[in-house]
Amino acid sequence: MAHAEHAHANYLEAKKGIWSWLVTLDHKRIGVMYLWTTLFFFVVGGLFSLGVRLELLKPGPLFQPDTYNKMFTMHGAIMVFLFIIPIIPAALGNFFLPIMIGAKDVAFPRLNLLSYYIFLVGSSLAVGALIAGGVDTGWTFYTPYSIRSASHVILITLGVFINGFSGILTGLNFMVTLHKLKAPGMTFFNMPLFLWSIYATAIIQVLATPVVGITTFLLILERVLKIGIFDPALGGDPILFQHFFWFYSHPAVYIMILPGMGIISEVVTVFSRKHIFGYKAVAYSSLAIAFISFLVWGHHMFVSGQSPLSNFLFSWLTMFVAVPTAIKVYNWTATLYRGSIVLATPMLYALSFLFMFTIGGVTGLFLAALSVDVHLHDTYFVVAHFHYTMMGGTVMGLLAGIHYWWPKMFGRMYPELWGKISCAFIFVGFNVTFLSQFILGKLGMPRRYHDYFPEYAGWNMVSSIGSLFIGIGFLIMFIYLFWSLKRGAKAPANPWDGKTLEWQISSPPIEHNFTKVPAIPASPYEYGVKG
Amino acid sequence: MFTFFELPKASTIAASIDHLYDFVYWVSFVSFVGIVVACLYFIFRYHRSRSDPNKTPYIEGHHLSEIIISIILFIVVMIIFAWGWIDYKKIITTPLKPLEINITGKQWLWETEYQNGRRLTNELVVPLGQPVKLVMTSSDVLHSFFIPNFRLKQDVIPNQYTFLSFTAIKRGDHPVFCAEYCGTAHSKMLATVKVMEPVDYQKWQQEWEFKQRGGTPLEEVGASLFASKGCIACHTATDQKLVGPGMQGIYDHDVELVDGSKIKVDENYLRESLMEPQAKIVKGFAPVMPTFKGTLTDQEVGDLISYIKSLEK
Amino acid sequence: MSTHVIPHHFDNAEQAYQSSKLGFWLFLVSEILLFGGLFVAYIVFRSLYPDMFHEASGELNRIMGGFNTIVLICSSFTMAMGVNRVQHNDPKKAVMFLAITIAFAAIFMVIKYFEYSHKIHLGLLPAGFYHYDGITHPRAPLFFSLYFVMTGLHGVHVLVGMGLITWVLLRVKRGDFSNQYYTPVELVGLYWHLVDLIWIYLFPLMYLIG
Amino acid sequence: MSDHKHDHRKTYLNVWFILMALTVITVVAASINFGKINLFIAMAIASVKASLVILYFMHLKGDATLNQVVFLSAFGFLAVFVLLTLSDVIARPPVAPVVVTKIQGITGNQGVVMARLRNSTPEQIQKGKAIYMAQCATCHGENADGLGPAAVAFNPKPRDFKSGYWKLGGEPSRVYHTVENGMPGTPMPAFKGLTPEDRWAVVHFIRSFSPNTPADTRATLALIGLKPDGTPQSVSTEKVIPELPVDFIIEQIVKENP
Repeated sequence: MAHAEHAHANYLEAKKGIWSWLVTLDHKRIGVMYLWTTLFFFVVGGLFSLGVRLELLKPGPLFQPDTYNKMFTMHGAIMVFLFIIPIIPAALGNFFLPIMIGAKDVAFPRLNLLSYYIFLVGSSLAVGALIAGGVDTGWTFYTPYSIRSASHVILITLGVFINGFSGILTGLNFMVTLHKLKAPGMTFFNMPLFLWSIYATAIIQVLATPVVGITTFLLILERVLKIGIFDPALGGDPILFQHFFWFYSHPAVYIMILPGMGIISEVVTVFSRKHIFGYKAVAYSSLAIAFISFLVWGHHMFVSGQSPLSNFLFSWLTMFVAVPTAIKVYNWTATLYRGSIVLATPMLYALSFLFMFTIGGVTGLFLAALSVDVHLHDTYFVVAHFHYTMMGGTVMGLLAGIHYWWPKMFGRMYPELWGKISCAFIFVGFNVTFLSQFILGKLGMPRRYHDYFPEYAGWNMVSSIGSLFIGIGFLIMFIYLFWSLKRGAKAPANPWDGKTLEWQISSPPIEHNFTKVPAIPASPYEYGVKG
Repeated sequence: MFTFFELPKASTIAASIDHLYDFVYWVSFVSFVGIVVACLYFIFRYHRSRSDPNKTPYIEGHHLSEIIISIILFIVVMIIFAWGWIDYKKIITTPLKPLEINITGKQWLWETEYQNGRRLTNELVVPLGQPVKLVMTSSDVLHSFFIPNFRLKQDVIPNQYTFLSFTAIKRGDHPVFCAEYCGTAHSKMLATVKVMEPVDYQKWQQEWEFKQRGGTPLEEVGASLFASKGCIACHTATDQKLVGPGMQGIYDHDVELVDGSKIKVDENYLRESLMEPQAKIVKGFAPVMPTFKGTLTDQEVGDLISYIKSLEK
Repeated sequence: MSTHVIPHHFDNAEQAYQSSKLGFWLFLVSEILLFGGLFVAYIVFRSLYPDMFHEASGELNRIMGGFNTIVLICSSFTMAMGVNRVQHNDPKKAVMFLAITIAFAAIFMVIKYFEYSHKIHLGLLPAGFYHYDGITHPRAPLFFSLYFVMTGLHGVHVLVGMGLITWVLLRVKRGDFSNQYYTPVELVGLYWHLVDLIWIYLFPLMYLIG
Repeated sequence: MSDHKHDHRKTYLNVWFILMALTVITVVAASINFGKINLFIAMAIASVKASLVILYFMHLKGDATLNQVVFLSAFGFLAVFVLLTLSDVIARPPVAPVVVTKIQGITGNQGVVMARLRNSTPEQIQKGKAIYMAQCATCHGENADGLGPAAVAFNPKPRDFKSGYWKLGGEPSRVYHTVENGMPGTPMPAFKGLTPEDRWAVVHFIRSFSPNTPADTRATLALIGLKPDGTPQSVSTEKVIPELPVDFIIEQIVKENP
């Protein structure tokens, strides 16, 4: 059967030339294009974060206050809207969803390409805002400052508005593919858990992203037509803007974390050669998280002047999110039990995900408790919390996914030793950077401060040094990944002995994924001796 | 200002917020250590070199343990929620008769305004141990009045009023930050809460009021009020009786009332006679004195009383 | 009658049809959430300033609004008939119905043009540019901000709808569709009914207050 | 194309007719004032019309259950958005600002204070320095050159006192007036909180930097209530009018001893 696959050239060599990439309808090529675009934005956002940490290395101004404000705003906006929301669903999801359910492509290939170009247009507007002089309102664009600010708010909000539609169409595409294009024999309960988390993410994308669309649309109208519904000077209510913004942005943080969780379910099972512990529990908790994520946005606004009744409801509802998250973490840990564990780089990233995401999750409890949040809101405790969940969670999941699927995507193995070294740098650097920020937050250092009291100098220096290590770690990673594209070892079809469908085909896969209808395994994690 | 890990507990609510913080800290620490130790043990015990990859058991899950974990966790988070709500209720319930102060946040400075019209920039002076209620607004964009040593913050919104009440329990200066991003000098928008002994606070206010009145002592103001408010129509500044008793020497002496009981003429009696003159009538006088409630402000009543006190024998 | 070729990754026509329907219903969900945001703003401001809404909505012309509702309902009806005719291999009638739908939509936009120009002339503009002293309530400009944003966005969707129906009409004329393949027509029909659905709620909330 | 055997045109016609009727009803119902429930009637009728359009025109009736669940879930999430936002908007506690009662000094001798403090003295400058550092340095800079830490963000830039340029005039009383009332339209606030002594001290401290310090004129002295020769207005002996109704007293006296 192997030589038949050689007759079909793999998706990278099937068609040559830039034009074949720009108008491709192949979900794998679109996935790869998304991957490089979003990783580019990750580098841009990362440089801004180094700039922010450089400023905070020592008390006393280094950059002008305005430059610093623009740096942390662009760091936030680029990382959120251009990197962490699209990358796992659009890059890895696009590439592997059709293969994992035994389909030839996503339901609407042309719509898939259109989403990529919408994403490009939106992102170029955001980068345009950056080049034109940056935005200094913070990635949350709170009114009335975002209405008064002289920086390029309209450009970036227009970019976010257009990007939103790329998210909606991708989510829509994935939901239809999952419902309608599963290979015969593949059902919702024997498909990989990565697809369950992509499904839950797609639900949130379709239901929440339109609201950020209308929020940014109204903010643009606020600046252009002065409609005044968010502008207190014209009688509007700035807290209403916060409701609009966070109704999207909290589900958006679950758009970020759920795919990361999906990858962890895949990597942990393969590298401990164990069936996942509690398939249904993990699957349903993805859906539960997706649903609860719509009920809790008010915990961002406990001290914003929101009514005590709202604070009561939102604090109470936020506590519910802890349960499905805890089940997932418990099940991943239980999967390791009596397994046969290999500590390859994907597994190292998955375990550091477990380590860091648990810290991220539990620190959420501090911020969900009303009285403690009155002290900790808008301090560095919050910054540390969401970096632990977003970077400790989603980015660790992403790196696990990239290393796990690198052989399948590009037919080349990454260098294992360098993988471990960069993972060590990132792990150590990350914890040094952000554990110290928890303490800064507890001591009351507010967010978005370009200068601080001398008492905070010690921990800030520790944090800045840590951020250097993260930078080095990522530098090493990018170097060896690019190196492996050309000179990495040739990758076998199934380097990790995975049981899911993508390991049944060649690496890199042929253009139409399968030469014949694939044999569907009884469960995606067929490991271990029964009985 | 503070040790490496701990902020001073400078308000009544600070201690209970720290207690909940510690409770959540230890709950998180236990669950975090549990998971990390489990992972490390599993990695060590079941490493590939020690366990055959083809002989791992086919475990599909264990619903009971998941349910137990969920229930335990749900109870713990509900405790955290309830505790947080109870303390939050304390934070937002306005204390009885607080010292009310207006705060206005404007781009990059805080203005405080006391009830006697005294205005300070980037400074808030409050008496120790007495409840204070800040009524806050902003004149341009969102700000947030954040006092880390009190563990309290409250956003400040243009065209709307929000409030923040506290009782300071530690003397000295406590820094105030702006915690809601408000533009270029957001990190320069600092103020200090100066907590003084109540006696010092009174003196600090009275000195200012004294100067604000252009340097005339209270008695003089009382004298001018005594004349301008028409007391001289029935009372004299000497001990000579007119329609009402003479004011000289009346302070701190016993008088006999119509119903025969004897009381001492102290500040409360004087204040009460101004507000409800009919309540206690001295023997030998007609109940003709009109009430001054509404025409005299508290300030003026205080001035009049200090004038009467100054009319010693 | 060019026969429609089923895209390679679908197994059969029914799967392609059902996928398109599900995909489009999901798109309609995102449209509802988009307009839902505006309705939330409306509900919030109406609960904050109820009497202002009574006073300000008096300025709107009920006859024009009512007529517009009738126009949109008729256009929804003719659209449904047009889709039905395509499904029963009757392109001539289908083209007629679709043409009528476009005509109704055009009437709707013309009436909207008159309403808008009348308000702009009076000065009933969004808050920043509002210069009309007929209403005493200080927050009245907010009503007209909401009015212009909601009916404006709805108007844009009507224009997009007109474009889509024209595109589908031309393809029906060219004979692209038959009772075997009519998905685009049905999807454009769904879109048009959604636009009418939103106006069904917009009309009473804006025009029929108090 | 399974479910298109029977003909829908009849149902479309009926649905169209009901929709037209409902529109007329809702317009009529709105013109009658039922008070509070007018809104609910309008919404009920609109929902009936909407569900007719959804079920029959959009064929959600008889469509795949998945499509039905998907479409109706949109309204569920929208309801969550509405209800939780309303839980904030309708339950916000009303907060009123604190009523401030200004202390009125006896105006009479205000002029005396003004006259006394108008000419600069060394200890006034010394006192002014401390007040300047606390209140003014953040914008005007420690060495009065207009380059304080917050100055970066302002345009127009805070005044550089060493430049000798005075926008509203450099006479002592003029500067006093500017400090007291601020410069509307610029970030310079009105420092009303300072007592007259403190304000005069700051004025003299500021002017000690400036090369151009013109003397007071008739106009500037009038600004702070002084006569052209710098002496205070005549000490006001406002007439003392007893506010008690005099006839009331007389009537009481008469009644007591007829």
